[in-house]
Amino acid sequence: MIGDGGSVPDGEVDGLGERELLDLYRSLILLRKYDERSLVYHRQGRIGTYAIFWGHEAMQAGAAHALADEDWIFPAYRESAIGLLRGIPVSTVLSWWRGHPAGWWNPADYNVASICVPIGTQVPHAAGFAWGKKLKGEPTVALVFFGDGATSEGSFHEGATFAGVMRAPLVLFCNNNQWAISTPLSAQTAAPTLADKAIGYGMPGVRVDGTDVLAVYEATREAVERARAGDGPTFVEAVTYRAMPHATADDPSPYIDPERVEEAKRNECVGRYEGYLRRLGVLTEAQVDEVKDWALELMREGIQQAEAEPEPDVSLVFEHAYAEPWAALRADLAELRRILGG
Amino acid sequence: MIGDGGSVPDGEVDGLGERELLDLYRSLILLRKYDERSLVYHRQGRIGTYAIFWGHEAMQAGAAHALADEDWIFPAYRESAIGLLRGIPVSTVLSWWRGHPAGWWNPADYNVASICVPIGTQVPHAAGFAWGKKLKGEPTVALVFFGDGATSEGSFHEGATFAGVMRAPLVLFCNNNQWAISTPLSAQTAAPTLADKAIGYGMPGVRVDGTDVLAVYEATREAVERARAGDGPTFVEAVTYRAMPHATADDPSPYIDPERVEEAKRNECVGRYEGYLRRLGVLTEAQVDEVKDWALELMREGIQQAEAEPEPDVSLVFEHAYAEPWAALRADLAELRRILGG
Amino acid sequence: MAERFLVEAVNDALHVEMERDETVLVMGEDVGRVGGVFRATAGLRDRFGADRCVDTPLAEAGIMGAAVGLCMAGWRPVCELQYDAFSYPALDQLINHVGRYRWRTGGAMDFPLVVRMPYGGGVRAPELHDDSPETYYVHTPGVKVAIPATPADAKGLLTAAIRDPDPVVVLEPKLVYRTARGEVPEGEHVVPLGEARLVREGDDLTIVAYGAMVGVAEGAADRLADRASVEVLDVRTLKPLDEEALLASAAKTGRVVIVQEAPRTAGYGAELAAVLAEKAILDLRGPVIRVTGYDVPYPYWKLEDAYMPSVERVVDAATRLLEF
Amino acid sequence: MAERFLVEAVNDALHVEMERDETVLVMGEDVGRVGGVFRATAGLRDRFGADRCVDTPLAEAGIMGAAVGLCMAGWRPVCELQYDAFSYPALDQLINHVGRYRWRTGGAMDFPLVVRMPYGGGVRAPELHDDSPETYYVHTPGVKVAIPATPADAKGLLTAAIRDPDPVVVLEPKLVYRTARGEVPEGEHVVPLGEARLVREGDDLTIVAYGAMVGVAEGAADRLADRASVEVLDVRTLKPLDEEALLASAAKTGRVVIVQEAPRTAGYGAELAAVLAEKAILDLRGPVIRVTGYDVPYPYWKLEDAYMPSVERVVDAATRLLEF
Ligand SMILES: Cc1ncc(C[n+]2csc(CCOP(=O)(O)OP(=O)(O)O)c2C)c(N)n1
Ligand SMILES: Cc1ncc(C[n+]2csc(CCOP(=O)(O)OP(=O)(O)O)c2C)c(N)n1
Ligand SMILES: [Mg+2]
Ligand SMILES: [Mg+2]
Repeated sequence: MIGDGGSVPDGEVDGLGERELLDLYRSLILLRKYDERSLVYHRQGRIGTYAIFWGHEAMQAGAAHALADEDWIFPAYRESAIGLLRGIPVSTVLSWWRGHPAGWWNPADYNVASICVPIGTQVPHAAGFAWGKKLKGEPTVALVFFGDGATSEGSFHEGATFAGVMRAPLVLFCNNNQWAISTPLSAQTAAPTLADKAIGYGMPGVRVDGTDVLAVYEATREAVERARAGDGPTFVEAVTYRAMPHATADDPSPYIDPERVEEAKRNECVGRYEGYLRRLGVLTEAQVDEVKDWALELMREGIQQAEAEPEPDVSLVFEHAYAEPWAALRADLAELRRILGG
Repeated sequence: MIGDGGSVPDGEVDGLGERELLDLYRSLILLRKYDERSLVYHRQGRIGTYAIFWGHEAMQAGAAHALADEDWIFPAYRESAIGLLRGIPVSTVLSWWRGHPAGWWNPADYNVASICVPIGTQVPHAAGFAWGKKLKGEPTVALVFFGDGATSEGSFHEGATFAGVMRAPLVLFCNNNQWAISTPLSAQTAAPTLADKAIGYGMPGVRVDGTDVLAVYEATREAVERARAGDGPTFVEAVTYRAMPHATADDPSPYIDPERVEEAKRNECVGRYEGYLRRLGVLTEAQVDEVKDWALELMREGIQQAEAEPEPDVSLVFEHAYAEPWAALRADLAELRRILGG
Repeated sequence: MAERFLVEAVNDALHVEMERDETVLVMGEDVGRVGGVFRATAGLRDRFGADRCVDTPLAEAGIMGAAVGLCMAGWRPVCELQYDAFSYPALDQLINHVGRYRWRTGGAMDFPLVVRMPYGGGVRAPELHDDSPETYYVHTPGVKVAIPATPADAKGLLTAAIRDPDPVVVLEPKLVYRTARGEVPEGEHVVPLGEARLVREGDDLTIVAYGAMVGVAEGAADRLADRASVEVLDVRTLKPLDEEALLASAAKTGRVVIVQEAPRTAGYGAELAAVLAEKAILDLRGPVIRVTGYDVPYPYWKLEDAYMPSVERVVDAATRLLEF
Repeated sequence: MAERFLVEAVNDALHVEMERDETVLVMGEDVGRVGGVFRATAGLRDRFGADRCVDTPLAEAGIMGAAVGLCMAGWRPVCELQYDAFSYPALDQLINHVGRYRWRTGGAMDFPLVVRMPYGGGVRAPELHDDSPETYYVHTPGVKVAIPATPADAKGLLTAAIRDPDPVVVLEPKLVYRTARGEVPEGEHVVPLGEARLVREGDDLTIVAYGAMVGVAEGAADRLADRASVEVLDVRTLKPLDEEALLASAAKTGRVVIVQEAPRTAGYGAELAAVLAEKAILDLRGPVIRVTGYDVPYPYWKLEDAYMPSVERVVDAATRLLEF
């Protein structure tokens, strides 16, 4: 879809006019800046452990842009910042990584579920949600993100099975970055491709270049249309290569292939798309600067806001676990306050 | 493979001479008599709840005969009596259904694992076992039985994934009787066939008529050869239609299709094979009687032995949970003896 | 009021609540076409349709996980897990999501889901149809746990569970599904979560129990009647526990025997004993004795009567305590 | 003897035992190429090959289930589960098979598998990297449970676990992986399962703890030193429990505070309190007080210090007990 400026020609995507193409660009840049700044904030001790998604922006933005506003996104930790594309404040996501309750959000405010930390367990949530919306006669579609490693989990399997049987309006979007921490895809599954798993759930499986945001967008849009038309779920496998450590705590040197990493960096998705837009003549130098400045400014404000959050009150340890904390929980809080106060 | 005595001609199977064909017949009859008598024993209150396998004998015997003696079988409850084909006494299996510890056996004595009651959880056991044998350089193959319903379980998925990745010498044998208690296959999965799931684990998937013992035998033998040659696991889907209740406690009338049941009964596997052998001229009326009498005699002896088992001693509540029961467990036993004695 | 068996009371509650609230949806293995292996959901599919009484694939983590998503889509799912020991594949979803999702949304979203399952031993069944898994549930933050002992409570607690904004696990003592019989109020009937039931009053000793063990406790109380006045307390809601009722009874009798089917170590009886050891220490006139299942696998059924707490074992414990 | 961090002692035990017994096989997510996310298995793949230090697919039930099969094929698998809260998908296999398979074979087959995992809070990690799941394990028949608090015990208990014929779950307090440092015997070193460790002797009050809470107990004992002589008991093996050591200490001091990170209800502290309420009732001079995590989801890490039992909370409990 996106060419190489040489022998491979650029393609076009139906329904993506200049405005949409630039919106997509803004999303990519926002995610990229979020990620790059987060790494810096982590090094500065301003956020905790952080799961880097550098190089995954095309999968995230491409998929998210293929959805309607009323559609729901079920992210894994790798898509921690996907909510930015739905209006979740930067400070909220940064707070999440700062271990602060200001990182909580109401999924219904943004149609973005909470970040799922265990691998694959969000797949049945998304399947149940999509099925539930269908039962209510609403046209909502859900999209769930997960990694290549997640496809080995029983939760993935059971969720996909449910989605297939219920013909749930769901897009199962697999970020195949070819690593689960240090475990390569070849040690993860013997399947020829991950998309080949789709038939086992009675759904179409499509494979797409995860560094090509337009290809991702188009494949996802087709899946969304199919879902909305009542034709059930689709498995989308987007392929890339993880060019960064799994997370800030990871040192990939014992396992990674440095040449593949270099290649992946050369071929990274934001640069590819920028080249495409330039060739198309819809992106000027001034626009590039404007968008990057805008994103950086959002980050600056976001981290300031996050850091300005007051220390959370201990009552938040107890609140929200249950709709109404009962006597023993209230007594625990009172005792804790007494001890901390004294 | 087995014809219909009319327009569909009978086939032959390489390596199955007259002796082997008759051995297979004995196994079928033994299983059939075990099942029929068990139903009677249940009605007489001599065994407890019982999972009927009438009509599944071809899948069980066909698969078991394709194995070498050193190969292991991992049965589900539907294959509770598979051990009979490996020398487990009838009384042992009856004791299992009588809730008596004499139903315990040492898997290593027969290369038959314990009966697995939870759905699908034996699949990773078998995968780990086969992989473990391969790691030791032994030529052992394992075969694991499970139902159509089991393919929806996360355990099945994770076990199959392991088998694929480890290239474990394993046959995943699916008894697709098209029902999981009252749930039809169409509500179990949207996959076109269960064999289609195989590609998701990077293994061949084959589909075979589960009422044709020769077809089952041949498909399994090929899978076993592949496994033994180091070419990894195979998924075998054997298709039949459950013609009996799920178990003695089940009344299928609210959900079953009586016409399909009648068809399945007309087409049942033991009769089909008997017809084949007769047409082939290797089975005489006298042999039929001899084999059936032999099987019935084994059952008579078996139930007598099982009923002759003394009531188990209460110490068996505590023994075998751990290699060495510790003080608290010994004290519990002593107290229990005191109370029961008094 | 009609006389009903316990399992019929469950069925009744489901009918009434599904009628009352069209967002209540029943799902599980074999709950639809056949009405559940114990017939707890019989008639629901005919009455409310296959979309509100759903036969699911054979996948417990899928059931529990889908239920989380259904809540987010505005449903109140009531999940049947077919048997105690077959609920374990769903523990991961229960612990990491069901119990945590409200908290994770800062209290913004309700997860009013119910998990119900037949549990417990004594039914002459093959392996793994007899577990008493309440500890796994009761230890898990974010869920509540109820266990009825009578038909009326089976209806009332399940109704409360369905209406509760939080996830509730209801364990139904299958041993007494069709032996416990009693008056059950018609129509809507709520037994609030968090209130114990004083089964009978007494002065000398309290037997605390729940589920099928309440009957054993009553049997023991009868057996002891000529020697001691025995109070029987049915905990009924394990979480939140009605501490007041427990402590009041301990204060009155000073002697407590706790009965639980589950293996002893870190069972719910331990929690009850720990509460007493912390909050009733001056009231206790003797040890708090637990009569429990043993720390071994639930046995083959020929031996299950020896494994399960019996009237004899409870009487023995009570006698030791009375003579302490 | 060398000084080692706790996680290094784990690594040492694995090296020594794999050297000693070629049927010992380490498996888990990321244990091979990268030596485990905490480096507990570092060096094993290089030393013993990829067949004995196996990077598995991302499938915890698969790991636990395959380990059962590996035992049947003659191996002694040591499974690493990457984090406490990611062990839950394996609970089904653990409860229904790992804990029951020996029994199911009438004692004919051993299942000498080990499950080890980092557990516990206080590490400033994202959600679900902080659970203390010991209750789920300790309540499960057929498995044993050990939790070391020191490097030497980390080595010795893991060694005992590997050599044990039964399944053993070893929970390693990740909070002190690289802060607990101490002398660790070279070569083979066994700390038998079932023996508590008397950390320090005292006469007035006992603090019972395990894992990272032993350090908190010691901190509290220090803080109380001018007011009371405090004994600290490290349970070390939760199952089987060293009842003797517990009861001896309670008999001596008459006052017991129990510290546990996990949520309170039906936590392991409840078991300890219940044992005391049953077997030490005449020794107790006051309530048995539990200082525990709360019955709520483990919080965001900005709040975790408030959630985790602290020296202050233990001192407060001890003070109340001393003044009782
Ligand atoms: C159930 C579970 N097991 C283990 C982990 C620890 N873990 C965190 S990320 C990860 C690898 C996930 O790989 P993949 O699914 O490919 O996603 P990616 O990180 O590559 O986006 C693992 C094993 C977890 N979070 N949840
Ligand atoms: C984990 C688990 N869930 C539920 C059950 C209850 N159950 C027993 S048999 C059965 C249906 C199994 O169907 P299938 O796998 O097709 O095997 P079949 O009985 O047809 O041979 C169910 C749901 C169980 N044994 N284990
Ligand atoms: Mg990945
Ligand atoms: Mg079936």
